[in-house]
Amino acid sequence: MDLYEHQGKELFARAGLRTVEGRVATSVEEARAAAEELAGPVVVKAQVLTGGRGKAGGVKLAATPDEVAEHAAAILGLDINGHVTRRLWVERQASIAKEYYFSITFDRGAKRPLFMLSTMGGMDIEAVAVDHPEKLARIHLDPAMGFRPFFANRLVFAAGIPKEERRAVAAIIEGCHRLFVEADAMLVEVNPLIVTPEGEVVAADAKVTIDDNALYRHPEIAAMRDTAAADPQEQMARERGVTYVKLDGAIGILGNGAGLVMSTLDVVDQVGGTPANFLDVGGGAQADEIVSALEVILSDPKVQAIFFNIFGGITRGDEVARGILDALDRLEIGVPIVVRLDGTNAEEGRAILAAAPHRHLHVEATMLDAARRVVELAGGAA
Amino acid sequence: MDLYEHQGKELFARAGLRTVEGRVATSVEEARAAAEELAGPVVVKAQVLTGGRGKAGGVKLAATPDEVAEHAAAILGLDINGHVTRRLWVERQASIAKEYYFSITFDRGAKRPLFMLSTMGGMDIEAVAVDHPEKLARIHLDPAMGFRPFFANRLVFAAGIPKEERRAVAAIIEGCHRLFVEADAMLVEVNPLIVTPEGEVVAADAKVTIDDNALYRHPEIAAMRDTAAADPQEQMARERGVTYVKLDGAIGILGNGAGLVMSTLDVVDQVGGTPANFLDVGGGAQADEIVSALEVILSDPKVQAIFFNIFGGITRGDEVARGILDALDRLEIGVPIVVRLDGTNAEEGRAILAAAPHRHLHVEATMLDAARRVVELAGGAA
Amino acid sequence: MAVLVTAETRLVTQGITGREGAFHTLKNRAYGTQVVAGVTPGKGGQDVEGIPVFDTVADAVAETGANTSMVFVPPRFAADAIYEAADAGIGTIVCITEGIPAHDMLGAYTYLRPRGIRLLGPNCPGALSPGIANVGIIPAQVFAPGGIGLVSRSGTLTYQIGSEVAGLGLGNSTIVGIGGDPVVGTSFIDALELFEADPETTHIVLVGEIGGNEEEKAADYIAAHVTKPVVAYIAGFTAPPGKTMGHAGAIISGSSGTAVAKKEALEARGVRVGTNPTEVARIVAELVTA
Amino acid sequence: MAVLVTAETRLVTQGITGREGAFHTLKNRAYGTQVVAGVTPGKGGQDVEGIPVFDTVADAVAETGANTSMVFVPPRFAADAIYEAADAGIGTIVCITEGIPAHDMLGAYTYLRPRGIRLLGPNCPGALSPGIANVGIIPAQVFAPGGIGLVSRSGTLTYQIGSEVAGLGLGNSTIVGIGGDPVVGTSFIDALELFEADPETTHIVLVGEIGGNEEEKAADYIAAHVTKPVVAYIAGFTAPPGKTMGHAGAIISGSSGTAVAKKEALEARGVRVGTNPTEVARIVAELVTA
Repeated sequence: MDLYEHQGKELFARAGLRTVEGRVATSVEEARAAAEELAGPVVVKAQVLTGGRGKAGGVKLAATPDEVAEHAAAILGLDINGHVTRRLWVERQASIAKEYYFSITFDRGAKRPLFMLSTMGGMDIEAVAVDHPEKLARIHLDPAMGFRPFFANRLVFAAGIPKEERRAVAAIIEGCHRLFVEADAMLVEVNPLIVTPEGEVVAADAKVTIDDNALYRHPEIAAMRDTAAADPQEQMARERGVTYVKLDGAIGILGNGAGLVMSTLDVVDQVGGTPANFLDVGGGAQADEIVSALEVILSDPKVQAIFFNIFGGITRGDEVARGILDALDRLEIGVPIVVRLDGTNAEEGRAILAAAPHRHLHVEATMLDAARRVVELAGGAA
Repeated sequence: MDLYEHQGKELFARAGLRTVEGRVATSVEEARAAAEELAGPVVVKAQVLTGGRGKAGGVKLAATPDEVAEHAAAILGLDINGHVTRRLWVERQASIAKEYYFSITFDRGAKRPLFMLSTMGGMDIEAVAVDHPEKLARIHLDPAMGFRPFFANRLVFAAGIPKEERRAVAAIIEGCHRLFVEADAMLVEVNPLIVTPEGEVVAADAKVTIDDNALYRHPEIAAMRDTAAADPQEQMARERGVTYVKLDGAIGILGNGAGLVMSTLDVVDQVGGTPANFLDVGGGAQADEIVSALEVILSDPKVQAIFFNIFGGITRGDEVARGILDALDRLEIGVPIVVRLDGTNAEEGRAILAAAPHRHLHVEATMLDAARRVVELAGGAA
Repeated sequence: MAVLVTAETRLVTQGITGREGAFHTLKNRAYGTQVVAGVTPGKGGQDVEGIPVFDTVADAVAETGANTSMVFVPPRFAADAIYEAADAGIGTIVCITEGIPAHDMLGAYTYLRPRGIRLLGPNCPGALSPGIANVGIIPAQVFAPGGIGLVSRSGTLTYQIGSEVAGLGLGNSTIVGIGGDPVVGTSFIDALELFEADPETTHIVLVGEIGGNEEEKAADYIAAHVTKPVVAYIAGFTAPPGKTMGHAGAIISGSSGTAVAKKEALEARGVRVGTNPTEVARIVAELVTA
Repeated sequence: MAVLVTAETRLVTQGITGREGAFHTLKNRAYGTQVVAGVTPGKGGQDVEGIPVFDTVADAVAETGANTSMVFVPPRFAADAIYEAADAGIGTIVCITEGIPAHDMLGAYTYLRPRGIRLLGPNCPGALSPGIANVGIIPAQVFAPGGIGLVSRSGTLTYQIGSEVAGLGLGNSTIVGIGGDPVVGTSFIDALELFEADPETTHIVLVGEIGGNEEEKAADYIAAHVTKPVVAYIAGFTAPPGKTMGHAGAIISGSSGTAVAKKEALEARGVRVGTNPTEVARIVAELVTA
């Protein structure tokens, strides 16, 4: 789960890390009120879960509440890389002497947290990584050793942080690591980490991603989820416990397991179809979940046919078959459904379907045949 | 540093572990007041840093404040294995259905914490260990793995704790381990861990030993040290940063390093002398510490001669020699001092001593010769 | 010989009294796996259709000589179960549980790895050595014994490819589902190493998907260390772009993590890549008969 | 060859700019030890009488090829220094610092041990291979090269015994002070194993003291694994009884931990035990000339 900048900063503040003071606003009035409270020059920042806000016009400086209101009006509703801006963060303008970069990433490949620190912070750290790799200190932490004071020291020296800021930067490294561990974060990124003319070191941005699997032990973070921002169908899918991503095509696709669903998309594409969505019902799907999943797919009016591709492992074919019959009973289904069942209890499942024929239900034996059939049924041009 | 029962219970309570409610009393009046506050049958327990209190008459049940006062008068001042009772712990009488035993020890040999749990708690757990080893569950914790829920489970099942108490006992195991780690304990022992007729599990005793080297990070525990209870000479030695144990003989012994001092005691004994003390000035002793150490030794009127045995490593012979001359200047020394200096800067040290002859100062080249000389100077019969 | 799961496997199921744990344990036993024990704290002394249940893994190991555990406990307790298995001397741990927090697994992985304890998963379908033993949830009926080692990040896609290969009359030495979580105990490279060393395995099929750079690393490993022919499949050519982990994520992965990039990396090192499961099976059959 | 500290030793001192750190580092260098670097964070770029100082151990290793570190930092920071050395790839860490909390060392030991990183100490005098190199605070002038390996829990007592042995014209392969803290990185058994494997060592002297049961365990190890003659000394026959660690301590140690018990355990396994340092030296001399 990605957090908005202002939510990340809230976690930073709770962890005792210095950030820039600000207020959330979801309307022009709130933005103006925030500016008045903060009393002084501020920055108005779009809160969207994507990068490139600055270039898209989502970050503006303002000297007066009137100016804030003007910018707020322009930014609210702004589409940034497909994300519509629904809230703002109005924060005090910090004086900036230097901009650094700092992050901790859960590095899946190395299976260790990776710490990166650079004195060349600000906009384009990826370019720094390519053009000036020596300016980006990267050190993996050995989780068996745990975080030790020397580790922050190494990073600070490797990045060439000037003497007078070493202690403050080391404290931020330690604090961010504590947050990384205690909040089950997959990413904590501060860009820029600013040094003020007075020599204070402050997190001027905060990008935090939390492990979805660990949200159960962080109810206060789980509550931060912005249900309004998600696509309504994706939101509906989430509530029903399935993974759904909307695409642009005509063939609704449902399968069990992300790999199989991706492969199904590829095969449909190869035989000339266009997938309408990615939908993974996950492992051990029960009849009710099958009904929910079909509802999500059918809520997309573009869908001309549905490809139902199940290879049972923990999922059992008989339960899937019962779910399909249930759905055919309970939902108004006006498009053809091509079902391919294999694996655990697949024979039982196929027998259940065979015993209850339905004009929209087509059963195929192989994935490739099923893909061809669904493309054909969707009308060829799908 | 060993803690008194009431101090251990204070740490337990802070760690959220259930103990029996009680009050500290250092006089008969305080004991009576404590009993009145607790309002009901109580136990009056001598607070001494030694075992065998019960057998020595240091633990008494009392039904009324008058009875408490009577017992308090008898126990205060009681000598238990050489420890004079100066304070009492007056606690509510708990109803006891069963007595268990639990401990966590810093096992030096295994270099792991050892957990022990038994349903045969109460007085003599050492006998249980010998006679019914199967009744004493012993499991080492791997510090690399850390404490995990299954670990408490294993211990509880291995000890045969009945089903209805498993959860409570596991919680105590986990809480005691947290205390063990967070307080830098070398020992946490609960004997007995009682089960009340209502099925509650309560720590009825609490023996806690804290690592002296870690006291700097536990000022609140360091402040618990009972300076009144220590031998005045040992207390004086502690304040001066040297390790001193008083013995019964006539020859004061001072050396650097516990092993060398012990060996010096043995050698003095072998050549017919009786050591008056064990005194280790530690590594890198400076002149001031030498003076302090001699003061501590000389405060024992039985001392007839002093054996000053230094083999320098981190300690430097020239500094020791200067310390000796300093001490001869500053202290009234009426007994012979036999000095043996070897190791780092020993030649310089011997030269310094040779340049400043003193009627009480005798320098010998070897440890064995020095031991013979000091016994001779102490008057043979020493 | 097969890998990971062999005739020597003596299985204990942690969480055997749960619905899924019981169902799949019994299926594994029915397949021929030596299932010697189950563990559910507090249910020691009971049995699940004749399989003795113990309170702790240590007890199960002491009483039955179990050497492999299958973890079926809920995600909140799964890391603890893995530690318990390791502490009890289990050498191979197969964790089926899905949804374990990544930091929990990071700690467990870091503990297990230097101690030489093999972990498969979590969030994986397990391993099946056809005709010998099955540990996990792989539907065994579609696979036959043979010389093809199959390793995959994906569960059901593994079955798909396996069944296509079987459809052409070929069999498998072992099917290994490594799981797709951020931290998995056995990587592609680990599985390749096992297959390379296994005399029964003649060919290797590697099933990857978009994201990360494990397939690229596997390609390098194959070029340097694998002498047996490897055929690969990558899912996700038409998948929507996944989210990236901030700038840091982009810097770490270096590559784009796309299916095309992975395919190219593998082909550049001499690995043939099929474009769909059916084609993968055809290439394998071609190599076997060549 | 000697053990632990050899001609291959390239030493970095952590805490080189402190009073004791500088003093003993320079003494070690004067003795002939290859001292290649020092570390004090924030003082990188300076030097201590020509020895370059770095901000981190990693830098020191990268620049100078240091393979052994000597830790002279205050007790509050010493465990961190040990971890830093390990993380930087140092293979042998000699920790002189006294007063490190036992739980800190428990963590460090547990980390180092399975990774094959050698720790000597803490609270130890170091190791001296006469005529080759000295790392630590052992006063080298009293020792000469030879075939006697000496291992001791005690610092100054080591020097005492060593000087008595030297007084009889005998030399040492290496003198190893293992330290007497609750957790030490190198035990008697570890040192015995090193001496047994060292071709230059012909005889071994083991210097123990009251408390714990390390001498008893060493006796068992000697009986099972050591072919070279071992002479022992135990200090503390007349020492006051130490405090015990509650009932638990008594249960753990089993033996009484007294000097008499240790002497008997050693003698029962064929180890000759001298009653004072002078006698130990005499027994060694007797065995050498026998």
